[in-house]
Amino acid sequence: MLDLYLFQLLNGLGLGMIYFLIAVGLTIIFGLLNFVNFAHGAFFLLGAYLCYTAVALTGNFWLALLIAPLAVAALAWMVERVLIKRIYHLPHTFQILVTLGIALIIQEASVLIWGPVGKHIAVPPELRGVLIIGDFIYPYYRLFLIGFAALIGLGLWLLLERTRFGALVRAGSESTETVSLLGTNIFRLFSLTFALGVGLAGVAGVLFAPLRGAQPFVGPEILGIAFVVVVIGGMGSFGGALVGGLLVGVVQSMMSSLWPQGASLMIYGAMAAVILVRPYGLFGRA
Amino acid sequence: MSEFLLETHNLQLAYGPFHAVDGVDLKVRAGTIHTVIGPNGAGKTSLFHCLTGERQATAGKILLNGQDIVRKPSHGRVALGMARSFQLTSLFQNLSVRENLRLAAQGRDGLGALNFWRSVEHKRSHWDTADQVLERLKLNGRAETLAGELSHGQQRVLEVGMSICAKPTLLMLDEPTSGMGIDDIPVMTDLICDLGRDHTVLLIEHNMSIVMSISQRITVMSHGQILVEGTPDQVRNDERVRTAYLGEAA
Amino acid sequence: MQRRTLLKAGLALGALGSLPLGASRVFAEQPLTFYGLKSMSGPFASYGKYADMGSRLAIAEHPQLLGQPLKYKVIDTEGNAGKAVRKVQEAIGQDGARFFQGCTLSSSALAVSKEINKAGGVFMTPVGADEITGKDCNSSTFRWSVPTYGAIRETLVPLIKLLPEAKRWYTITPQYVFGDALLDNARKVFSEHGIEHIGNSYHSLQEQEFSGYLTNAIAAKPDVLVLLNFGSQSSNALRQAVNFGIKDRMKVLLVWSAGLDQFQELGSDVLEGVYLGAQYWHQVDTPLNRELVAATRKAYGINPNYPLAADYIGTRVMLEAIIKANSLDGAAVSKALQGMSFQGPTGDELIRPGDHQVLKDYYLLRGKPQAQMQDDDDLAEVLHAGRSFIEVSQTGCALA
Amino acid sequence: MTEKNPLAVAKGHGPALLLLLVVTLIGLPLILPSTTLATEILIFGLAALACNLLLGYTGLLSFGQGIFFGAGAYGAALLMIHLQWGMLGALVGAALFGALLALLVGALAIRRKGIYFVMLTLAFSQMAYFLAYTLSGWTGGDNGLLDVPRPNITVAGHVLLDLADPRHFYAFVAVLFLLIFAGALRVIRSPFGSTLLAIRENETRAAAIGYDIRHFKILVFMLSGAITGIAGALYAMLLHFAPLSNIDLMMSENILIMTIVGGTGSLFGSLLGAGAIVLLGDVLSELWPRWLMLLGVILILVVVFMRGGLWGGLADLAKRLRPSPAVDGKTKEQL
Repeated sequence: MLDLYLFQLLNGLGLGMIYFLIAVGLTIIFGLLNFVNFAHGAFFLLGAYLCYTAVALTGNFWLALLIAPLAVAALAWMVERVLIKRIYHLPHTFQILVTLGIALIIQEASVLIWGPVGKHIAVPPELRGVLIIGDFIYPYYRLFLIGFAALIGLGLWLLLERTRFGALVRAGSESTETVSLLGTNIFRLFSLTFALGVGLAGVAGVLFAPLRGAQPFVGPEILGIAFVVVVIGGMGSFGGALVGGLLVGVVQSMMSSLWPQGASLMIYGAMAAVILVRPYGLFGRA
Repeated sequence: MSEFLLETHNLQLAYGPFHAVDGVDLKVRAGTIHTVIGPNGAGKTSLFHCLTGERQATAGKILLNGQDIVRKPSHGRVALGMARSFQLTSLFQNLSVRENLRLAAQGRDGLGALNFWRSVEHKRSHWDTADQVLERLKLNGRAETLAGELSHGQQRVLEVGMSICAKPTLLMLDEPTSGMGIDDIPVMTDLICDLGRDHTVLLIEHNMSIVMSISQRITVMSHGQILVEGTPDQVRNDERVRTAYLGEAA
Repeated sequence: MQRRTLLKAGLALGALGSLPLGASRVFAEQPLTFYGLKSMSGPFASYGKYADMGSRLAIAEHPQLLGQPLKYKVIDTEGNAGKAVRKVQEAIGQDGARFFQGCTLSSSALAVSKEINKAGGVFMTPVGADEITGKDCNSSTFRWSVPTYGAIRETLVPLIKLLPEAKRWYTITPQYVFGDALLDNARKVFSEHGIEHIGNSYHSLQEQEFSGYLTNAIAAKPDVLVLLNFGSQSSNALRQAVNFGIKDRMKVLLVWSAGLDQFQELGSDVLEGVYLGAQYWHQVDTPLNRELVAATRKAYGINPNYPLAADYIGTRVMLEAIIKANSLDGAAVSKALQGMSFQGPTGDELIRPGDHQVLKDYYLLRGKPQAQMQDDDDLAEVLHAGRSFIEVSQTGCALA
Repeated sequence: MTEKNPLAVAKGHGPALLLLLVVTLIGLPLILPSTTLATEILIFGLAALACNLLLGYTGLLSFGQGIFFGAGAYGAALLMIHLQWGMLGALVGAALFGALLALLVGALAIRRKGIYFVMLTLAFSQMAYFLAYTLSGWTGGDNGLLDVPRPNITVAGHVLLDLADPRHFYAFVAVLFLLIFAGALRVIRSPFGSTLLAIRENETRAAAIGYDIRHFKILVFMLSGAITGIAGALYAMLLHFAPLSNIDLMMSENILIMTIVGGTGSLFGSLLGAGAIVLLGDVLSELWPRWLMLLGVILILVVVFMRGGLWGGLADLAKRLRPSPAVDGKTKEQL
């Protein structure tokens, strides 16, 4: 029986890395642009569908992993130039409404393009099969996801903390004037950041597709997970998204052995408790 | 009853090891205009926050009319006769000037304002207070203008004016001239002198000439502590004050 | 002042109630309209689209009914039970609607059936809730799909016979009314056949991540894993189970599959070797099914799937009953439907008078490997077909 | 918030607004194809109006309105089914139940501000949904609560109004709407209501002039919860049915959308918003199953071009059509 909880713990950590991947784009956009993106889940599902199309056309999942997120990011960049940049200055309420509108449009457009029935995306042949350690079984594909999520996390950290781009973006989130004085086009910087955050949703969508398929109505669920993770970790906190993701993953996995019906109650309860007790999340700044 | 309207005893505000306010014993005599000055970072604003309840003091007492109010939240201090203005203008921008003042007058009702069944028209006294203050602020002509549409100087005047609507005994003004143009400043000093006639005023101010011309008592702060307290002349001639300010200038 | 305005306004509105608003149209002469309740928009759009195709096929067979032109009208239930009920009320109240077929969600069907019954209409539905022909049955409502009892019997029992070595079975169940009904029935079968039910994992209504439950199941080392969920939950559970290599360690049975559209989504990768329960399969060789497959291919260029077949036969049977009753009166048509036997997609089918349940076959299929597939839709083979229904007296249904 | 003043101490507009409302209430069933549709619009109009008290007048974006709507529906239904309560008793019960839950949710949620407040209401909304589907013995779980009665209005055993007739039920809901609307109008012009606006405009200042913000927020939450509860109860009576979807996040989202499309800070706007969204769904879903896409476009357009919502837009239009300087442009936006 203890074994089972150990398995659930391991499985939960794996799940947590996936949740981190889902949430990290949201937290970047919130942290750096102070923008609440309720369309995050919709961009995720777009990533999954584009992956399906790319796989169908090229027959290669790895190519899809490259193309689909770029396409999502490109779309996000355009949406930012046309629409989002007009609403950065508005209260969060209005940002929520506009992005809710975007989410509806993406969802319905996906049904129009790919039909109401979901699509299946196969696990790439290189990663089929399972790792067996004693009684513990874990699919190679999920192992790959964990590693990939860690890599993405590391890459993002380096990008934001160690490069000029990252320094500018962080400075811009404190004071737009400073960055403008440095001669940098702050709006281009914001566009890129937005595209980056949304592109990450696309990456998550692609990587999640072999586990979930591409389904048009998955957006709200993914958005919910992303927000729970981000709020628990601390909105805008990079490390928080990681810890939040792991926490949610472990809780969810453990609950499936302990009290499965209550998994979602626990997760949302945890989110409420964190906000009440530590309003800026476990790792957030005031 | 003591001769002091406001007293603090060993008041402290600590952020971890850093003491922004470090054992301050401030005494404000009723009926005076009392100013707190000090170089940047001296702890004036932190002291002010403790007095208004915006920050919870970490130690010490605040006595208003002999009653310790250190644990009272800021809204609770209004009913005891304390009112304040903000350094950065903080008005109800989308409401009319008159409504701003009426709301400030109504604030003294405390939970009475939870009445959701009576019309606001019902409470004539708040309207009367608002109109009186309008006159005193010389803003009668702009009564129905939205507060956000006033000129900057007028907004500063309204900012101060809102604090007298609750008919406080102690008026606390946080840099009332901050950001005001040179032409508007006399209006403000006149207003403060006028208010000093029927209120005790505690002022935090940067502008030395104003401080010297209108204050009866001045407290100089440095490094979270009181450096000197006295009349304007005493302060002006105090060696320690000079070094404190020179240190800042250097 | 305000009070008086209010008083007057109140009186004016009160008087409104006595006006004969919109009532005139109810009695107007009009062609016979048949209503299809389809989830065209919203999260169940995938179902409504095919269901609507099915009804249209049946309607096309009868340009005229009892000498009147036959009209077909879709009511979009938006996958939302509240909207469905309100729109049905509107159709009944404004247009005197009587004949309804369809619904995707059990909740919609249950609530709609009450409204239609009150209005003396007729309603045929293929939803999963046993209450439709159980404790919430009524004289107006008929159900085509096999209840949970039959779905469990006709999959578990043949599979137990097929796999005599498999003694340890594990279930994954969604925790709501429908899932519990399946689980209760499964438990009975297990104990009757000396099967050890070594464990069950409940999951919540919205769950889509099954790795935790699969971990539970793997740890229990069963011979057969039985999935009692349906729709996208069953797709994801199955997909993730295959991902966990479960097919190599145990047999997998999905009791309540959606049929062809779900199989098309998952593909033979996932389905190969998986046992699947189904209400309908397009390859079944019956006279009516041959016709239906031909007609569907002709009209839409696809093979019929479950929503299409279910709503086709539901609509068709209702139209036949109208002809048989030679009346547009709801009660008369209901009467004609009771005990009616007809050629259905699963062979000879019969409407049981006691609870208005259609008696028809349920199938046990097995996913085919890619190499053996004759065409894209040849995703599974039929292992067993049969019908099991509880006695009317046990359904909890009391028809007035 | 960037809206213009929704309440410039309105004087004398009450009767005019109520007259407009009465005309609308009488006209609605005459214009629309069905009375049940009109009833649905009024019910969601109530819910949007209640949401507006929070969003438009206090600046609180609550994703928890579905909790109160669902609670009202279940509460009233259970009172009628198990305790055989009559119409008025059930409505009062629903209002109390809604207010009680709003007290719970509000008291916790208002401890935080901005996005954290929003997230708290969202979390509570999810938890309430979970409870509703777990307590299936009471709520019917995902099958919904069936056989909800719609009791007639009786006085001493005599049926005063037979509500089984959809037209009578509409009239009843319309009268109720009128009463609640007038009540809400009164509330926003009370000391309490004027303080809500102050809180919306500037919380810090409101606290500094003596208001204990928490009490005001909790009270407005309770009022909103009570009205939303009544709306939920009426919806259950309209449908004879309380589906689980009453209490889900989509319901909260829909109520919010109606409020904002109609115009925040305008009570009549809430009715417009509810009307627009319900009608849009009803008409467009017949024509084009992907109509939600259009709803998305409308949401974006409202925020970018017409932040005052439909009411604000109509007011602007009226101003432009009547350029006479005698008309004070602002009065149109006051309510």
